[in-house]
Amino acid sequence: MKRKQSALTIATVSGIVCVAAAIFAAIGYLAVWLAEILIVLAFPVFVIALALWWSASEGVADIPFIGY
Amino acid sequence: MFNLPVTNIGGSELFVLEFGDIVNYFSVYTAALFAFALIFTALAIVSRPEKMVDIAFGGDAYYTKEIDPGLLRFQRFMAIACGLATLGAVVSGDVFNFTLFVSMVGITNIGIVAAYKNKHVLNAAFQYGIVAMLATVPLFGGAAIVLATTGTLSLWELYTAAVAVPLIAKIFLVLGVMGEGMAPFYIAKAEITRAQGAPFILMVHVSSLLVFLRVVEIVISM
Amino acid sequence: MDQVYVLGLLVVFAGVLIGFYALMRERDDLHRILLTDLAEILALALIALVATDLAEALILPGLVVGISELLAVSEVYLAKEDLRTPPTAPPFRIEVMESAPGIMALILVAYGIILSGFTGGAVAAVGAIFYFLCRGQNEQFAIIETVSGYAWVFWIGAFFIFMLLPAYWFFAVMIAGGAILVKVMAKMSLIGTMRGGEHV
Amino acid sequence: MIEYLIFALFIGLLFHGIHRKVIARVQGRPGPPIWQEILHTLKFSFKETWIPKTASQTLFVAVVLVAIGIWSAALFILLSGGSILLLFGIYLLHKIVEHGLGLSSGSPYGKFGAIRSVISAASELPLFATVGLIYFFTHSLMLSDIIAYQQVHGPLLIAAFPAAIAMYLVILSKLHYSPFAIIEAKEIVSGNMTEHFGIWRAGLEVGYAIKTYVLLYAFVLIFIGQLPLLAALLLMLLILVSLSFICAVSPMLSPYDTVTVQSLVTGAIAVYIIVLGVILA
Repeated sequence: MKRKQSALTIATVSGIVCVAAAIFAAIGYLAVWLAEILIVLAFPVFVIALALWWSASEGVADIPFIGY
Repeated sequence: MFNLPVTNIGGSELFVLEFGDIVNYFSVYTAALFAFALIFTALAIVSRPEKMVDIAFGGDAYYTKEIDPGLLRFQRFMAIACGLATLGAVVSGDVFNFTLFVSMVGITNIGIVAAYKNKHVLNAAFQYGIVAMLATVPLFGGAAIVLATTGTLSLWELYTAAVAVPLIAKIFLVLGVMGEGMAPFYIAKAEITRAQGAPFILMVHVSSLLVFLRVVEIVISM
Repeated sequence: MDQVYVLGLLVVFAGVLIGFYALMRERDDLHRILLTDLAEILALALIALVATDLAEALILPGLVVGISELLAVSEVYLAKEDLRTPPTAPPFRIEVMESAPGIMALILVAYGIILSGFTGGAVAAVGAIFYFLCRGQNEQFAIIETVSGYAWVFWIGAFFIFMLLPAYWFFAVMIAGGAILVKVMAKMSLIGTMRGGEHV
Repeated sequence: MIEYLIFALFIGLLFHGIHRKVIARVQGRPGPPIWQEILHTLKFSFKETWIPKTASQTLFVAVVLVAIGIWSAALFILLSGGSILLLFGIYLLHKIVEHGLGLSSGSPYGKFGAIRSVISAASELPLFATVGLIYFFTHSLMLSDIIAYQQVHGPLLIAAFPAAIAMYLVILSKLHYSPFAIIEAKEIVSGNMTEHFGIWRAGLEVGYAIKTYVLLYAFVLIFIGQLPLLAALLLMLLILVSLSFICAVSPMLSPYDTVTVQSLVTGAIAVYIIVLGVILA
């Protein structure tokens, strides 16, 4: 449960970094090359953390049927 | 204070790092190479080596190999040294410094591979070492010819159109780097990849690739 | 000058060709190491042909790199051929080696201190080597290493005085001279002992 | 910026799906739906995942991040008209990723894949020849300059035709199911990707999708020039379909044949460069 939480946090933060960098660069607040570097750094983290978040188990797992 | 005369190869110059008369520069290109080298050096520092699994052919048995931790420590040390040499080589603004760093890459590469007690790997490391040693002839020779014909080793001078670097010097430099790092002819290195310690073996390839990329930039710009 | 350079270049290239051809023909690994070392000298010759002060300064790093590569390859060769044998007992026993070392070493070290600097270090080191050669070097390793390390720190410290407080240059010269004396002496007295002993 | 990256990711995955579909149709099979690879990636990302106990854990994960990162960077280089030498560098770094994938797990199959990847290093030589030949014509390696050159002198596809073939070969050798894809051949399970399952495989698929998009787009930019996005996409699709045809009808080469073919092409281009240089000089 804790891992799911931290994966979600990382995914959110890196996702926000990606989107914010893109928006700021589009408005002109941020140099384009800086935004590109930020996205290159944050995007892989975002992809992996997102996947880690939604594949992490939700607390108590099912007990599989193991036969009689 | 300095401005690279050539910006259409590796992008414009970002900033210059001076240590006395040893000047390193970061253009878009060299900064990117520097970042790549930094990433893989950091990986060699922080990651633990893998345990190699072998399968016994003809059956279901598999076993992990026992490896002496002392050798792994040596390998890690060499990999880090190799990373540092690569960092120096990719940003150097001086042909001779570049060749020195490249030959240091060659030495550390031999060291990384030699820390493995396997006849085939040691044999490959030995042959590779001989080639790396021979490669210093064209490497230093190239730098020396550059110095003799142009009177300078500084890349700022050499990149200007007024300074003509003889073709033979360029060929020598490329040959030298190829011999030191084997890039891009790693087929000669296939046997070396058998050695354990993935993060460190990786450094062998990273360093040779990056110095090769750098020499391509230098030779085209000159 | 120009013609000499071209002529020299031709000679070196001929040497390179001969060397590489010999390497291609050679089958014995030990001989190949030796031949590569010979071929590497040609790289130094290429630098030397430039014949300026800068070239002279460039030969030293070239030489260092060449030697360290040679060392690395030789180590690989030793490991490859399983040639590591334990060191044997001292090869000779001479009576004078029991009695003379003390006084000889004292004289040499004292003279070295009077000379000071690099040369003094070398002279003093000969005294120290002579002493350890005769009396064995079992315990002294750690001490020598420590002394050498401190001497190095003093040497570097003296350079900082040069850079930061140039007014005190004479003081710095004295520190640097003394430190390099001790350091060269300490390092040279370790010659020949690297592979022996149990504390290596 | 990020929207373009995600667009490239989905188009790349779609291209992978189309690639499989075309191969299947050429071989007389129905094949999966074209969005199969997108579903595939999602499916992998939902799977339970762990890191093998024998693996070098940091490297095992870091390599996946590097794979996504470098190809995102390559996409931005294309967009900002950067140096194609840097693109070449990233392509070489992809090789390191392949080594890292194979070696980090400690699995013997992964290691075989990594060693094959070392052997097939010759796949970089054609790209190097491409860079050399393009510099010969444009005297610049900045993508913006190359595009500008083509607006004046017409597409490089005609002038530098051998370079185009070389780059075509480069793209071919990195595609799935290609005759040069010896590193993921089925006789060594999945080669260097054998131990990267679940989330890690999803991450790799993401990286590879961007890679396919970048390589195809780079081909269009370098050899044909700047086109409207839709036209460029259509052209990329055409190139991809032609590649799929080759993949569908050719068997996988043996490792040494791969090297031979790639080296021969490089040699041919080197001869072309020398001949051009002699004629013009």
